[in-house]
Amino acid sequence: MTATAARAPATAEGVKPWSRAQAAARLAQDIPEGWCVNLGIGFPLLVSNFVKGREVIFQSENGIIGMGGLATAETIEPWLVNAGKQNVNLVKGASIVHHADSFGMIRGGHIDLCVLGAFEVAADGDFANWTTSLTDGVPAVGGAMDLAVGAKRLWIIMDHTSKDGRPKLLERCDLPLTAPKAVTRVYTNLAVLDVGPQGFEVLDMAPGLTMEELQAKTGAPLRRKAS
Amino acid sequence: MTATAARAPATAEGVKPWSRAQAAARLAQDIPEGWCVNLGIGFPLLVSNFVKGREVIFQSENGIIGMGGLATAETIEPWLVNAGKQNVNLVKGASIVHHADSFGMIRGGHIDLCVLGAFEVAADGDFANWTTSLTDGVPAVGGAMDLAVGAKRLWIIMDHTSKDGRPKLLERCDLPLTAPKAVTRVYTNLAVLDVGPQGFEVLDMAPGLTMEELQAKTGAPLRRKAS
Amino acid sequence: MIDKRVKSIAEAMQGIKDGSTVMFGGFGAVGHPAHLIDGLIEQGAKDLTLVGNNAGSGRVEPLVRLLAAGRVRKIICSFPRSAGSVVFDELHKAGKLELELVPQGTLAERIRAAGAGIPAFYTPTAYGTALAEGKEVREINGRHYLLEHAIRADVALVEAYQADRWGNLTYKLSGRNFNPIMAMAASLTIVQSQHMVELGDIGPEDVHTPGVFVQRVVHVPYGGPASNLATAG
Amino acid sequence: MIDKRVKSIAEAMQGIKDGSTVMFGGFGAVGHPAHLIDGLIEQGAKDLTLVGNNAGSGRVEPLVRLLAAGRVRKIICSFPRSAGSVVFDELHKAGKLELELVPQGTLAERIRAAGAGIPAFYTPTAYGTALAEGKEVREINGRHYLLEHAIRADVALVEAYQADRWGNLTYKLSGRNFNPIMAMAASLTIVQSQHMVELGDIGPEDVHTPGVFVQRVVHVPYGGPASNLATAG
Repeated sequence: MTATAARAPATAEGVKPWSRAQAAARLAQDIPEGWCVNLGIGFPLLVSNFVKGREVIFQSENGIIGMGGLATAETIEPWLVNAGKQNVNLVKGASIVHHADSFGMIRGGHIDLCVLGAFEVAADGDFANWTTSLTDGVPAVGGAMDLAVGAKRLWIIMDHTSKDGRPKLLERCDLPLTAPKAVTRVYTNLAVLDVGPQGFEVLDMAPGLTMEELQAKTGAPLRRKAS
Repeated sequence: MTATAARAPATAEGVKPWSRAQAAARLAQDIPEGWCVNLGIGFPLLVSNFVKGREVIFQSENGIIGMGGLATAETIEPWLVNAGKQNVNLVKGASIVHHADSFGMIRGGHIDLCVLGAFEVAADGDFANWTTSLTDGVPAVGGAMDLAVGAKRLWIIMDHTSKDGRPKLLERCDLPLTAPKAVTRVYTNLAVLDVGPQGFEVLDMAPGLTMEELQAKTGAPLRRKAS
Repeated sequence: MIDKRVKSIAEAMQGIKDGSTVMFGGFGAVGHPAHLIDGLIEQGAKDLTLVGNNAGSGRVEPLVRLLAAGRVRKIICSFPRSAGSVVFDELHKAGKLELELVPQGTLAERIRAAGAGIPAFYTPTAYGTALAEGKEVREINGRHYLLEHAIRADVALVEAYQADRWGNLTYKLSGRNFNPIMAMAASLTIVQSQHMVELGDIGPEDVHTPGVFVQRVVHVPYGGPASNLATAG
Repeated sequence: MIDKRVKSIAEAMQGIKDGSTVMFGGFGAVGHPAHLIDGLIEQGAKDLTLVGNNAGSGRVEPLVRLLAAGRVRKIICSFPRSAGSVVFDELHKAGKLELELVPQGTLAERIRAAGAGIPAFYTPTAYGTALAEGKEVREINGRHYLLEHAIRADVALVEAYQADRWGNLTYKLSGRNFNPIMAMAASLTIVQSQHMVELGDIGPEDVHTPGVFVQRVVHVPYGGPASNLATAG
């Protein structure tokens, strides 16, 4: 946990959920030097702030290998954007490929880790992150389905529950799947969990949280990861 | 027919078969400026000598687009060889791609013309050029099958008969096919023939040759091309 | 002499027929041939099928104006809905614009396949999801895959950074994106290029798209895509 | 710090197991990692399946010596027989070396497919020929195609012109050939490079193989392939 990841305020029960930055920093701890990592738009992108000092190669599905941080007025290059269409910098050693080569790299298993957000994650690794409805409005899918099946590991980073307090970790997903049996680990504001052969296994919890409290906020049985 | 294409000696009957160079020059006449052309090893490669003054782009299946002539001691570049592994030059405007991209270009229909040699060509466009036997010794296939199905046009350049005088233009091929129904035109030392819906159509003949004489050296019915 | 340069966008767009399938490059604004799409609006072809990653945003950009003008029957893309994709949303809801939603990697591979003479291929992407509906499933070595078909186009609209008279192209940085594969997948590839260079100025190892794939090039030195310094997640 | 450079060919070849599938780049001598194949002879792995365009010629070059040493069970290639392929011919005739003969474009596409996560695809090449025997035929839009499967490898041996410590590579001219696609298709990609350069010396638009595909790089400044000025047809 780095100094730049500000703590979230403690809850009434004395539990101190991790902030988004803290969760991202917690995830970043688990990325070894040398991995090639694709970060989804939004929450996942925060992870890139917490790998300083290690060489981790960030891939962007629009054909960048070796993405740096967001561009500033001084470093801006109009022809260089990330998957969220924000202007970014390159690091030394970066390279550019076209879209078919970029997704060849993704689908071909050459990305060590993909980190995405999700609406729901199921105990068997199913997850849903691309649409909340197939009938109401027009969904967009982007590269999520390719990343989900192609990366060597798929980790999800998200809030543990929805804004109205419902669990997002479930026995089965209700929403349309992005990919079946794809998620290997989940980082939330409350816990770090592996998707094991028997379901969710708790690796780590936010300070002050008990297994019972975590279970109450989770829609599938939890067990501690055997260490 | 250019001055550099030396005439072959006249035969006893007063027929003057075209030399290999003349046949190549005759073929080259029919290549318009701007075409991208792949020439097979050997006889077909001679064609490149007879397009001077026109911009014709020669592709080599090992990833060269814009091949020039054979290298000399002065121009030699060890990392630049054609499909026959001979050192070659590049022309201005040349580009290099890898093997999958090169054959993507070939199979995808982006080569205007491929010129290959053949053992046999049939009246329906079938042809055989890769092996004389599937059981005796080890065949090599190279890129011929890809070129045959991928190029927009496949022209064959070859002697009209085998060394022992047997026709190479046949009703059906006896040898293992390189591709079915692929050849659109044939250039020999005796004639230029289209492969039409009803079989071989004679476009041009060597000086002094009659249709009867040509038919006698051909294993399938000939007709004159309607002009 | 091979010379694929044309003098104007109007000349570049000549002959595009009603009912054509038209690909356009770009990932957002970067590498997007906006001036050619403007030219397509002028040119008048209708009943079009578009193929690209996005469906535009706002109401001003050429892609959106082409949609709003009712000239597009169908769009094949991965990310039609984004902040500001109001025109797409309206047309689609009104049943006036058909959508074929394709995962981004499958979209890229289907385009590449068309250019490379591969009519169909199997991919793991979207197996077990709603986007697999109606698609053939095949098990290969214990894993499930969908059969996906090549997407060919009549016309590809491409933005390049440099072009020469043979149509050899380079792209700048992430402006490369879909452009090289679309250039391969169309019968008529039309390029707007920031810079025109002499034949031979692009080194043989530096050409990103060989001119063999290109039919027309028009010089459009517009200066580059708008920047987006927003830091919002 | 990411550093894929290794100090010696012996170190580069460590861990290659008996029974491995090994790809080797090159079209003839150009772009062919002859020194790594020499290293493979030293290293000792046997019962190998080789994947490459040619099967070598003469009796001296490392590829031929690897075959002659009885270390190869099978070779998958497009052009095994050429002037001087005496060792291949002898072994194959004696039933000591299995051959899978693959058209060159299909070979390239099958390798590329493995690297790109495509398990199988359809191609028009070889339909209606003896090489279609046993392969699934499918008619798509009135044309016939064969189903072809990806070829993955345990090890790819690659020759590059420049490499940096991340494993970013460039190839020189037609030395590119099979090398970039093989680098993508193997679990362990080992590179012999003419030149070692500093990280950042290869511009981002000029990298031919991103380092992500590469595991080990060894500096082999051997000076380049032998020339062939022969003008014979």
